[in-house]
Amino acid sequence: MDDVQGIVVENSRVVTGYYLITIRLVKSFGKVLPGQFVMLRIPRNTVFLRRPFSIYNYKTRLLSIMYKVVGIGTEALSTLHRDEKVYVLGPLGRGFKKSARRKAILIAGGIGIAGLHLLAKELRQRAVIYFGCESKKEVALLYDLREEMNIYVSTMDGTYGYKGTVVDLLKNRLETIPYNKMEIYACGPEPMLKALKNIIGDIRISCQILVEERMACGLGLCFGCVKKTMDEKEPYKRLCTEGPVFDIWEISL
Amino acid sequence: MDDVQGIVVENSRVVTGYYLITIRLVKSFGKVLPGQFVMLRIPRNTVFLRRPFSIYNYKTRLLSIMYKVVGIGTEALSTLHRDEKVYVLGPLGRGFKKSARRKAILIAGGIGIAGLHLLAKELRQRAVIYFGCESKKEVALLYDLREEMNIYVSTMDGTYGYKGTVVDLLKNRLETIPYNKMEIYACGPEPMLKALKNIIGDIRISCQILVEERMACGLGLCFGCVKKTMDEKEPYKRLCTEGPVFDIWEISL
Amino acid sequence: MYRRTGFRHMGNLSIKLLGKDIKNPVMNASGTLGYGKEITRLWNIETLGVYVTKGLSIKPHHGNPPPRVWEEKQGMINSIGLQNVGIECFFSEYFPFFKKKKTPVIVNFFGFTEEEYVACARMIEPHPLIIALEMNLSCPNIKKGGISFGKEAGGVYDIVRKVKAVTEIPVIAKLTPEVKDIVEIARAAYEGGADGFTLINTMPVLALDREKRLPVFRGGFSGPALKPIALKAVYSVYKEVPVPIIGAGGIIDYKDAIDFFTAGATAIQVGTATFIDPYSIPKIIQGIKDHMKEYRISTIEDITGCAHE
Amino acid sequence: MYRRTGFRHMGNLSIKLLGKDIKNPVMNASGTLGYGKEITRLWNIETLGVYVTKGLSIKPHHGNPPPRVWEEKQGMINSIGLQNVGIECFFSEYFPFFKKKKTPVIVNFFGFTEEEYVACARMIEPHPLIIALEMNLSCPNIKKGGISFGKEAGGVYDIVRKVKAVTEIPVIAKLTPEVKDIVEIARAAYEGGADGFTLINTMPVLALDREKRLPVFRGGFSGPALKPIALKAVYSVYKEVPVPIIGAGGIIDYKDAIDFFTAGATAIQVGTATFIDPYSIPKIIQGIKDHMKEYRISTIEDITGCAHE
Ligand SMILES: Cc1cc2nc3c(=O)[nH]c(=O)nc-3n(C[C@H](O)[C@H](O)[C@H](O)COP(=O)(O)OP(=O)(O)OC[C@H]3O[C@@H](n4cnc5c(N)ncnc54)[C@H](O)[C@@H]3O)c2cc1C
Ligand SMILES: Cc1cc2nc3c(=O)[nH]c(=O)nc-3n(C[C@H](O)[C@H](O)[C@H](O)COP(=O)(O)OP(=O)(O)OC[C@H]3O[C@@H](n4cnc5c(N)ncnc54)[C@H](O)[C@@H]3O)c2cc1C
Ligand SMILES: Cc1cc2nc3c(=O)[nH]c(=O)nc-3n(C[C@H](O)[C@H](O)[C@H](O)COP(=O)(O)O)c2cc1C
Ligand SMILES: Cc1cc2nc3c(=O)[nH]c(=O)nc-3n(C[C@H](O)[C@H](O)[C@H](O)COP(=O)(O)O)c2cc1C
Ligand code: FES
Ligand code: FES
Repeated sequence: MDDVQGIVVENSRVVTGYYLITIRLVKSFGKVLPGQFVMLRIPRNTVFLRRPFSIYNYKTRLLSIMYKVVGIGTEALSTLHRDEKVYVLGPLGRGFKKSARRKAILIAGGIGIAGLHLLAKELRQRAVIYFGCESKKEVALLYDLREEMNIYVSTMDGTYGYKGTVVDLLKNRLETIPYNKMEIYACGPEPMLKALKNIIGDIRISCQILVEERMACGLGLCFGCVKKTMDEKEPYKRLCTEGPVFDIWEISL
Repeated sequence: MDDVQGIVVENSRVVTGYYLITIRLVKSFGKVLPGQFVMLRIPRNTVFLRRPFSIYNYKTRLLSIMYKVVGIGTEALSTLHRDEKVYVLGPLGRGFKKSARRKAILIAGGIGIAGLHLLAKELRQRAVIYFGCESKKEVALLYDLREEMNIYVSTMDGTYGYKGTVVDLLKNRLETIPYNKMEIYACGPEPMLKALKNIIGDIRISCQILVEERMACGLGLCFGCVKKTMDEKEPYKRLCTEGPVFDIWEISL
Repeated sequence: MYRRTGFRHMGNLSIKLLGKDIKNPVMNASGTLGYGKEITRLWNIETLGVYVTKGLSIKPHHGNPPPRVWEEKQGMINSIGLQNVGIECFFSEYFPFFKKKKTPVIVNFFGFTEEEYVACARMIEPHPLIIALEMNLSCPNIKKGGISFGKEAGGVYDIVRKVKAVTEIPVIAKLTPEVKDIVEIARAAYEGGADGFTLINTMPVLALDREKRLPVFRGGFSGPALKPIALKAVYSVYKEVPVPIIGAGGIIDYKDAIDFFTAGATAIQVGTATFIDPYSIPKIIQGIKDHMKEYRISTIEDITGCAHE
Repeated sequence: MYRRTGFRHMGNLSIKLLGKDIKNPVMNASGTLGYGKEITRLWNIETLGVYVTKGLSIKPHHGNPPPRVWEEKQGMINSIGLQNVGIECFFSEYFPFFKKKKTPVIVNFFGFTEEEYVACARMIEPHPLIIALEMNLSCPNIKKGGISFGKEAGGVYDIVRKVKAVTEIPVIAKLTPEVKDIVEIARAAYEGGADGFTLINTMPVLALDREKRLPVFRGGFSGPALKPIALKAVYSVYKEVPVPIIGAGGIIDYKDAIDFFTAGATAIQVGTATFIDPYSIPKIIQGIKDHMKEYRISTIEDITGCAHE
């Protein structure tokens, strides 16, 4: 793991407010696990701290990140041109633990899909995606996954697929799912994860979630990125080192 | 006078350590006087305050500045590319006062030539330039003036022209100069201006100097840019509003 | 974070400050807008809610030798040394301009002894356009070994009380951040009779020159780097003293201004930002107005201190 | 600015600190390099002159709920809340690593009462690798209404004296910048027996969230914005107390480090910079070395405090 210089190859809009950036690293990352992230130093001194982003894709020194513009850092990121230099610290954190045989349900809320993309690419036909978003336009975030996998979509405004939250959609279909042979991987806003925890409360299904928190170092140095756990002995765990992937029962949502 | 947006048209090296930048302003400056300056906002957040630079040339919305790399701001400036945006506040300060008939001696030390260039272009054959620098390579700073005017050069290392300071060169030739019909305009490091003041101490010759000091606003707002004057009633005058051009006898050097 | 407001007109910028109606809550910070006229090459002085004078003293003051300004990351250090033309000259030469432009003025002043502060306050005649006297309490007290007046609660109480005794004009205490507990100082000033506060002045700091021009540069630190310290001062003092606070320190855009209002400021001052962008003040005024419309806020008062709720 | 040096070997980074030879003057700042092992994915722990522990307490401490970090311009605010595993666990689980790597350690510790500080100091056994105990005096004293220990000269004198009485390990006082006059506090600590100082800790500040996630975020401000304040503290204390000073606050590159040495620091600590560039510490060490060679400086001692001459 290293702080690697990279050159922007492409930085294009997926749909209003969402971008996909591809960076060519001057040095290989080595092995990358789905769910791992990088700390990106955004050039031009617009923001002080680095920003964490899931590894959307990684292949032979080509790293990509899918991101949503939510504040000054992601705003600045969206204006980077081809050939600009960035620094990428990674791969960081613990990724998803995959079992070799079981089938998987991937649940993504909005830009949460960025955290599951690499996993989806690896699991392929073994997985099905439940994707929830605000409106039809964000369905574009599914990108190359649309051709490759089984996907169920929900939108809050009903403009595409099921009308409602993705967890409601899953709940409606829960009977049809042989969950003893399945595991769940989820990434999305906290209310989504909370709702998910509620509906799977009764059934014994393994569920890993990728969570977010503000970070400073990404390396376990500052203890700035903790999540509240269910463990009274260790009520706060560092997301960047003990996470960002946790068992859903480990975290207090 | 306004804070005008500009687009970098060219930013090229004149000789190692010295650059000439040309900026196309989106709005006209109006009338510019030789000796006036601009406060340049250097993009990319590398430096906090604006930086003052003499107007090297100005014509129909094309502004140019010749600068020497001396610190972080000028260093950052030297890396600007074509088409980058800058903000230029100007034209600022009082320029040189020209008399209609008299002949002029322009004395420049190193990058001081940047402050006299516009004046030289206006005076043309009415002026002669004394230019001092470290070594032969900096003679390149004379640029387009070399073809147009009478120029005497001194270098400290003797690699070009007279060996020694430009003021020594002038002193040697002082008898040949009919100084009652002349006036002097000078720009350069303080030791040069001090030496100049010494040699012209006895003769009644009008001498205007362009001086430098650190600035914050360039607009007379902060009183940060003062020079010590000879006037006990007003011992500190603002360079950005009462200057940057002063009568040599007005300033305590 | 905002209180709900009714169906009143949104984006009304006017505020009530020390009994006067002021058209908007944005002022320049003392010492950062010259004597007023200089900026009119770029925008009208009437743009300001209130013009705050450069720090004035009984007699003209020459200030410090150059260099007087120093750059830091996201901030600057100044050692202007309080150069000014003196109160008399200000009122004969510069005040008429504000009268002509009907622009309210806060008169910032200082001294090096208690007596000098009192003498300054005496020299300033009440006038409908003079909103307040702003006491710069960061000055060194030469009778106390040069320690700044604003550092000891006892001294602050005394000096404010003495100034209050000689003037009918409201008195605003402008405090230094270099204190143990700014609330304690504010309370003392309030008990001494202060009608309001400006929080904060520059932070005393130091820089070294590796190039030797001046080995040690001492001065006051201002600009964005100061904002979190200033915001804390406003927030902490707001609940403890029942008089208006003017926020200052690192305000660079309208978002910073909104932060100061929600922390408890009735009005704000913009200093260093003007050096970076001379249109900062008009831009901040417009930005506040747009923000108020967007969030359906009818007056600044509606959001003042709302972070405390 | 530099004293002339003879023909000795240039660029010798080693320093003498509290009687020990330390191979270079660069340490991490407490709380910014985890428990030490985390960074070894990037560089060897032996790179450090001294490793400074995360703030430790008698018992494990859970810290504050998230969010714990906040971004400002050229700085950050943290409210980690002193999460740590406790002294016992540190010595059983983490200290052996430093022993193995022969890396000297400064043990940063804190308490919420005087008794807790004393108890901490008692728990820590002398060891050749333990250079000093670093008392974090920014902690709230819960018996005094939560006011930080480091604010009152009297309190500082008492607590340092009590800690000194129970340990043979040298004691370094780490001071908060939120004081009226840091020299006064430093003198009190020195009289209480402090063997050295770390200047400074974070500045207590506050930020507001316009997006409501947490309306008011309180914490300690660190990073480049703090540097001029820290430099002033080092410069001011240097002439007033005859013990070594470790400079900390906003050091981001070797140039900052040189500034601190010339102001009077014997060594420096790097905190927030590591979050921006995790190689800051090795880069600063190399930068100091190169600078010393370029300017023909043989030891750090030769330039320590030279800005005072
Ligand atoms: C492990 C991890 C992986 C992530 N992966 C992705 C990804 O693949 N794509 C993507 O678009 N985003 C991802 N994020 C979130 C991303 O880091 C934030 O959106 C980004 O840092 C915001 O920066 P900003 O400067 O634009 O926002 P700011 O201006 O700093 O803040 C804007 C808003 O975003 C919130 N915010 C800021 N930082 C974070 C954070 N670290 N986590 C959650 N909320 C935050 C703030 O509270 C605020 O409300 C990830 C976060 C983590 C921790
Ligand atoms: C009216 C005026 C006109 C000028 N015209 C030109 C010009 O045409 N071409 C040109 O190359 N330079 C000119 N200068 C000087 C130029 O402003 C400085 O070289 C520049 O600001 C340095 O910025 P920096 O960030 O590179 O240096 P910094 O890193 O800020 O400082 C590097 C060194 O330069 C010195 N310095 C910094 N600012 C100034 C300043 N304003 N005046 C003098 N010394 C300074 C510092 O003391 C330091 O030793 C002019 C200055 C003034 C006041
Ligand atoms: C160049 C300069 C001159 C100043 N002069 C004064 C002054 O005369 N009196 C005063 O009370 N404050 C003075 N100040 C402090 C400012 O009024 C203000 O309190 C401080 O700069 C913080 O605000 P800012 O960060 O917006 O600049 C001065 C500040 C600067 C930068
Ligand atoms: C995340 C974080 C945690 C910190 N924890 C401690 C601590 O436990 N004990 C302590 O004395 N100082 C602590 N500090 C303060 C630093 O040690 C240092 O004094 C301060 O950050 C200034 O240095 P910097 O600007 O280089 O970061 C912490 C700082 C940060 C940013
Ligand atoms: S971000 Fe610093 S410990 Fe996780
Ligand atoms: S630079 Fe501000 S008054 Fe001249």
